[in-house]
Amino acid sequence: MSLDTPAGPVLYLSGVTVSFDGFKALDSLSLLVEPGELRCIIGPNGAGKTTLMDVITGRTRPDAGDVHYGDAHDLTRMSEVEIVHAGIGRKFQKPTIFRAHTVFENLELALKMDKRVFPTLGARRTPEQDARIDEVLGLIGLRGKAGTLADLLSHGEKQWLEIGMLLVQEPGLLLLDEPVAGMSDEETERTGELLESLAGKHSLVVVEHDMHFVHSIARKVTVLHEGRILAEGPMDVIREDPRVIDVYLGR
Amino acid sequence: MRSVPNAEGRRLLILFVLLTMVTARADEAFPRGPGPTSIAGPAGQAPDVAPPAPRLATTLDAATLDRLVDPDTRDETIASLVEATDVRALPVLRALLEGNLYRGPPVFMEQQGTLQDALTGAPAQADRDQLEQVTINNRVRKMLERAVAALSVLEGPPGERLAAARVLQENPGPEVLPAVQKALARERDPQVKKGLQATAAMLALASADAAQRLAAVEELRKAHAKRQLMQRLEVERDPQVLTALYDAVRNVDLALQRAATVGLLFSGLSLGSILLLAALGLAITFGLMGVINMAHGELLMVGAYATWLVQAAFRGSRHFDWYLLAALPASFVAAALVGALLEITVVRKLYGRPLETLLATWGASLLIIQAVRVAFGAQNVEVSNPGWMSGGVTLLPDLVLPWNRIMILAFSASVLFGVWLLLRHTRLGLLVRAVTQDRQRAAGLGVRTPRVDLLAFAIGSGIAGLGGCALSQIGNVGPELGQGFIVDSFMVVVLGGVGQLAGTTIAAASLGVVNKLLEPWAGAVMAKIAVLLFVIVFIQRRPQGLFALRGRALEEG
Amino acid sequence: MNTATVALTPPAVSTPAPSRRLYPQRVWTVILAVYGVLVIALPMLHLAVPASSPLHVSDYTVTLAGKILCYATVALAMDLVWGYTGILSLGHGLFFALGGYAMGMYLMRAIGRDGVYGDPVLPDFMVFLDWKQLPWYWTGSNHFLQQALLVVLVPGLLAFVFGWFAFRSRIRGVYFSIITQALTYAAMLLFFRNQTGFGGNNGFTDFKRILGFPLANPLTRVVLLVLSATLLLGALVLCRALVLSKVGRVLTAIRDAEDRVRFCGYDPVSFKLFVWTLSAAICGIAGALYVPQVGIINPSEMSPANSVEIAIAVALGGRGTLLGPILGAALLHGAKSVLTVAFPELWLFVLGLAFVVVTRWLPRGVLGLVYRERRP
Amino acid sequence: MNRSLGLAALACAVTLAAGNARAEETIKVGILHSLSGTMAISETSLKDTALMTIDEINASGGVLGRKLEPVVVDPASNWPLFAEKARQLLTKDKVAVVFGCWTSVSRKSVLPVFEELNGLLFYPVQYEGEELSKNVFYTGAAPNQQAIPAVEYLMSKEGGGATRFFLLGTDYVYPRTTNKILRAFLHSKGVTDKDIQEIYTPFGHSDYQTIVGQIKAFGAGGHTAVISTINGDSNVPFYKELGNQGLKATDIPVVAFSVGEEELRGIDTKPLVGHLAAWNYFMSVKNPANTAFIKKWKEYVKKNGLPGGESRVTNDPMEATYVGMHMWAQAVKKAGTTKVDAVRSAMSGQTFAAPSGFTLKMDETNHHLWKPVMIGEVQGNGQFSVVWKTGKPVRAQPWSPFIPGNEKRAER
Repeated sequence: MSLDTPAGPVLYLSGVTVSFDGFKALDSLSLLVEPGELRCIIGPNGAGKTTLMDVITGRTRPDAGDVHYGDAHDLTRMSEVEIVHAGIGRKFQKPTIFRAHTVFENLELALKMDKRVFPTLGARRTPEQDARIDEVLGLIGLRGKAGTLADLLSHGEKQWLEIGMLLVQEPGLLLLDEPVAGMSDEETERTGELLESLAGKHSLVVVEHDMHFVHSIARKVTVLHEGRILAEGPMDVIREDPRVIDVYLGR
Repeated sequence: MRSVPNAEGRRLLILFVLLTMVTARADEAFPRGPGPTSIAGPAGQAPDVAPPAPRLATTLDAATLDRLVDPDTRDETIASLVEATDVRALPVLRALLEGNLYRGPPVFMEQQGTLQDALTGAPAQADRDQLEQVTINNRVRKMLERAVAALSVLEGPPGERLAAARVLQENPGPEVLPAVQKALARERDPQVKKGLQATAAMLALASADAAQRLAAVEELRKAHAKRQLMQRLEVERDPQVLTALYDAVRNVDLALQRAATVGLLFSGLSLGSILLLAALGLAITFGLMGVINMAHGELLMVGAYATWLVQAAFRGSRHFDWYLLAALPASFVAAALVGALLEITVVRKLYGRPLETLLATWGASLLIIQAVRVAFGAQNVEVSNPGWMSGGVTLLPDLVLPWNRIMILAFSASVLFGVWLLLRHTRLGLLVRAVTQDRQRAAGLGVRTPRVDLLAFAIGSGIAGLGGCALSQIGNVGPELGQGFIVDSFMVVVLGGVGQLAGTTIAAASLGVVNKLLEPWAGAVMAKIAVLLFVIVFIQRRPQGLFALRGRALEEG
Repeated sequence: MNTATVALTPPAVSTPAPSRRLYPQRVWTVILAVYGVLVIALPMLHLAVPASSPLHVSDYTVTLAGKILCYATVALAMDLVWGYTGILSLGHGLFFALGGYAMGMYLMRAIGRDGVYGDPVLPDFMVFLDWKQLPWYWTGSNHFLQQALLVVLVPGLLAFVFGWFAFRSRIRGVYFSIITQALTYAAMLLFFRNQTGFGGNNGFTDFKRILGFPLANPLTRVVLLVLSATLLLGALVLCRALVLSKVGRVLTAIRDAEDRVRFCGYDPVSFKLFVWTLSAAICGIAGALYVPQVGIINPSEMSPANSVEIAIAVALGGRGTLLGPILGAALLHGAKSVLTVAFPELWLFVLGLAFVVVTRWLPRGVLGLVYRERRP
Repeated sequence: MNRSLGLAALACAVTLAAGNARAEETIKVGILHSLSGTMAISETSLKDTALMTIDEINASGGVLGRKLEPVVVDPASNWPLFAEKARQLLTKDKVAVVFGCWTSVSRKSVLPVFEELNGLLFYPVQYEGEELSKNVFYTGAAPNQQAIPAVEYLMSKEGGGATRFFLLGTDYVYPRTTNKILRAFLHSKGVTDKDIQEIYTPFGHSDYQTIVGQIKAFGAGGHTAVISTINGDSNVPFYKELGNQGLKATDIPVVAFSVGEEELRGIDTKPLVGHLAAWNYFMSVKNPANTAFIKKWKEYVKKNGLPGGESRVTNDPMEATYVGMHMWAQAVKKAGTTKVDAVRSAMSGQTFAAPSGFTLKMDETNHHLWKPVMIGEVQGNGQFSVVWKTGKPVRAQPWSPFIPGNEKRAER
């Protein structure tokens, strides 16, 4: 449970604009994410989904607009690492894990702790941390594979491991970019359950193409189009929205 | 000889003008040389307007020839032959100038490899080992060039007559005046006449008549002949002429400055064009395909050696001047083959492992270097510029743009254009770009990626070969040729932005110019260091290079 | 049960803490055996056994061994940044040379009046360049301790500054390699200049003594050899401990997925900077021991070719193994010494071929053939 | 590491084996010239000359009834390797003498080794002087045997009476020292600093556009000569630029101290006719000794199928190697042993009728050869025609009197 998510929105974007060489990836976009909410963001390619993630995680600086995490953190002024420590975790589209390390070590490296060079040199694991790792191993169902090289995991397992690496950081907000891409139906289902179980404890923002999946988990959906918010609301409402159908669902 | 204080200046002038007539025993007290060969008129007065003593005028005969080949009497003999304006002496003088004259008796001279009697011109037989060549030194060579020119204004086609007149302007001497006057009198061709008049005017720089001197100054100013003006400045007394001289010198200096700046820019661009040629191949192999080919320099070297071999094949043929045209395809093919071999044996297995490629190709470069060394020797081999590429165009007396550099500029431009066409407007180019941008998808679309890789790499290497062919025209051709370029060419490609032809071009040009602009005041070494540091810092600022578009940061694995 | 097993088993397999054995017993025995031969057997055979005896080890062998040990140390330091952190430096020769120059400055001053011009203060090359006094950066160079400090500081500092800029602007992979190459190349040109004040092309030579001990003396030579061997052993232990520590795992993680490391909350820049600077410092020390043994340091040590050779040595032995690069350096330079005599005309073929073959068919290097460590 | 030891051992094994083989009946001669790397360009032909001379000496019965056995190693233009190889030749192969080195830095690198092990090195290249080791015999020219006569010639009437000098060199010790000596010499002749310009370029510098421009500008002052100490490899681009920018020898002559027949092989010399070089030997000099020397060389090249074939030439350092080796052989004969100290004392005063057409003498005290000085003008065929030469060999001054502090320096 993250500490710095008091009442009021966890994530607050307003008038965020990002343009690359003239082309506007985000166009005065505003977005609110409530504590514990599970928000899905959908939209066609180039709608600006990944750019949105980049802005939140500090990888891309917006040309204009505010980005706040809780009310303590102005994300536009923070480095990527600082943002992580503030409690925002991000999972990439392509599973990125440390293939030369075991599952256990992957989680251990992700553990929430002082991560500067010299503290790391002398770092020892506390029993609490071992317990935490074990708990997450359970959550992502990899307990049996703690000692396996991450490289040898299946695609789905890698996705879960990555999510697990976010969880051990005890983030307040999780950004998940296509978490079920390339998963079998069964894996997809389990992922859905995992995410729903996380919602409430953490706030989640899920970018997804798989409408079926989105429908299965979504409460509130935001539709991005050409860097602007086209529609926002419960999945059922969104599905009926003609503009949405026009630009997205229709195809 | 000491550097000359002013008092002795006028002596020096005369000495300079008369150098040719003064025998080895010349006595400083008589600046006009020893009596018999001297010319009437007091020092400082214009020896060149005073008619030379007729008794001196010698025509070509056996005795003259003997005096001509005897070092002690050679100088005066040459001078007197010129004053006699005896054009029959021309072949002999030329032979002497070109080292084709042999001490007899009788005196022989060599014309197109056949010996003949220097006097009669009749073919002669002699044991070459016994023949002693008449050697000359720079001083005599200068005098002979003047002499030959002086006689050439009298005959031969107009072009040559004019050229001869020009030579006399840069290399004046009193003894040539009769020849010039004689030529002026009979010259019909208006252009040549103008040239001769200018020459005559310049020769009058030391004349007693201030008006003539003014005219001379004017002519010299037009010809930017700073050296002669300066020398006159040391001895001139007449205030009017003096001011004219000062103006002229200032005027010339301005012109020379302009020339210098233009020259600087040119040399910058020229260096840039060379960098470009060295880097273009790399722009494909590294820039597009991402192969760090440490043997790139050696591909340049292979191209250069191919050029040398072609040249060797052309030796002696009358088409020799055009060997380069044959060398171009040869160097391209040679380098392309080596490149292809490299791709098949090494690079192919290492795609996607750039750092391993780097090491393997480095090893390959060692192999190539040593192979060449064993095959052709460690020494440099001679690649001579064809006639149409040696020498240069004189824009101003102090600004000569060498032909080989102009050609290379043009050549690199055309190669660049060719590469652009290839990549943008051919099916192969399309495939190459497709494969290099998204290997899997291209393969998915049924592109035979290995073949495309091979072709692309071979072509990149071939272009490096072309570069080597060009490099052979300005520098060494030796086994180590490539080593000198590897760092530079990588700099260019990286600075330009990987996969950006335009970037590569601009990077090359700017590196060249910057380097050249720095060189005069920073010195060659510091200029190069500065450029390297500049590149390093620049890449810090723009890791993508000059031309890469700022794009959404992609996920790196 | 389950919880327990998970919590306990992984450390056993995957994370031997640095405090525990760095290597299995048998590996240790090999390492210590070699070390013993180098610091006991060789010196004995050199000093005690008369030159006439076939057992005698000549000073040539001693200096050669010492030289190779220095190269091996550099290769080790290189493996730390390349093998484990995935940063290929083509400029490590520069750090090596800088350490060498720092030591060389002291050795030049230590010549004292025995130089050709017998100037008590100025080294010979300054005398004939008509320099009247030492340039400021030579002040105190006659103090061994100061120079010994510079041996570490100069390369370290340069590496730190350069790395700070490069890593911060996220230059990686090939780009980094190429600008490191440019850096060492620029440095080489700079040191070639006589005006720079480091002896230009001739560099430093004609050393007489170190700390008062004559260099042309078997005992001094042996001491230097022992020092080199000890340095290598020390560096090996240090690096091994580092790569087995959690920092080591972070480094490997950076190599495999730098972004994930960043989104785990580590700042890759500082970790890279740490290992990069450490590696440079080790190179500096190696260079400092190298110079008195070969008796010359000059700018050609900074030539790009030398730096590439370091990388080659690492690849040859097998990168990411620490022991491999040591082996690689030994093979590479040992081969050089043998082949340049055995086949003066052809040895480059052998060498070049070796590089191609190794990188092409032995991705794990020579060590990969004999000894296989599970990770990384 | 353990491998390293194995290799070191192997190294010993190999070299020892080579060493012991027929060690009794042969005298070992070390040849220490770079066969790879940047200096291979110049040094390989010296290696060949040395081997040729050894064949010649062996053909005439060897020395002390024993054949000479060459030990060729490749220091690969790598200065530390030079020192290592020198040590190896002296301690492992136990060679009686070493012929080698080209660059000053390589000589400086091996010098301590030769002095420590009391070996004998014959150094065949013209150099900057300022050195005198009892373990080295210098068969190349000292500055006063090359540079100063050349400048005197340029200042003479025949040489064009130069009054302004452009000193151009590669930035290393030989050019710097030579130019320093020349500047002092020019001062002594009344030439002021404003009439001297000194410019250096880095090693392997290949773009001389700017420099040639500067030369022209400087030359506008009249009576200018360029004194080039540009290092071998940079000469081709320099002269090509010179030729193409139309800088004629009759206007501004360039006299070079490092350009010989070998370097000119890389250039089309027609535009360069009249530029000068100062050496102690030219291939073009006509005398029986030289004719024989060239003939031997051509035969050797053909017999061993050396690259270049017919186009191979002889040059000054080759002659110096040839002379040096013969003198050493004579000294050994005189001393009746190959012991270094004996040979050293036997060397002093040795004479040899050299291809240069003079009988050269090894100075009794200073380990340098007495050499004639010749000035040659470049011909269209890549050869030089001698336009001036000293009447008799000149004694070397390794410590130039033009360098302050040297005058009182005692020669060992």
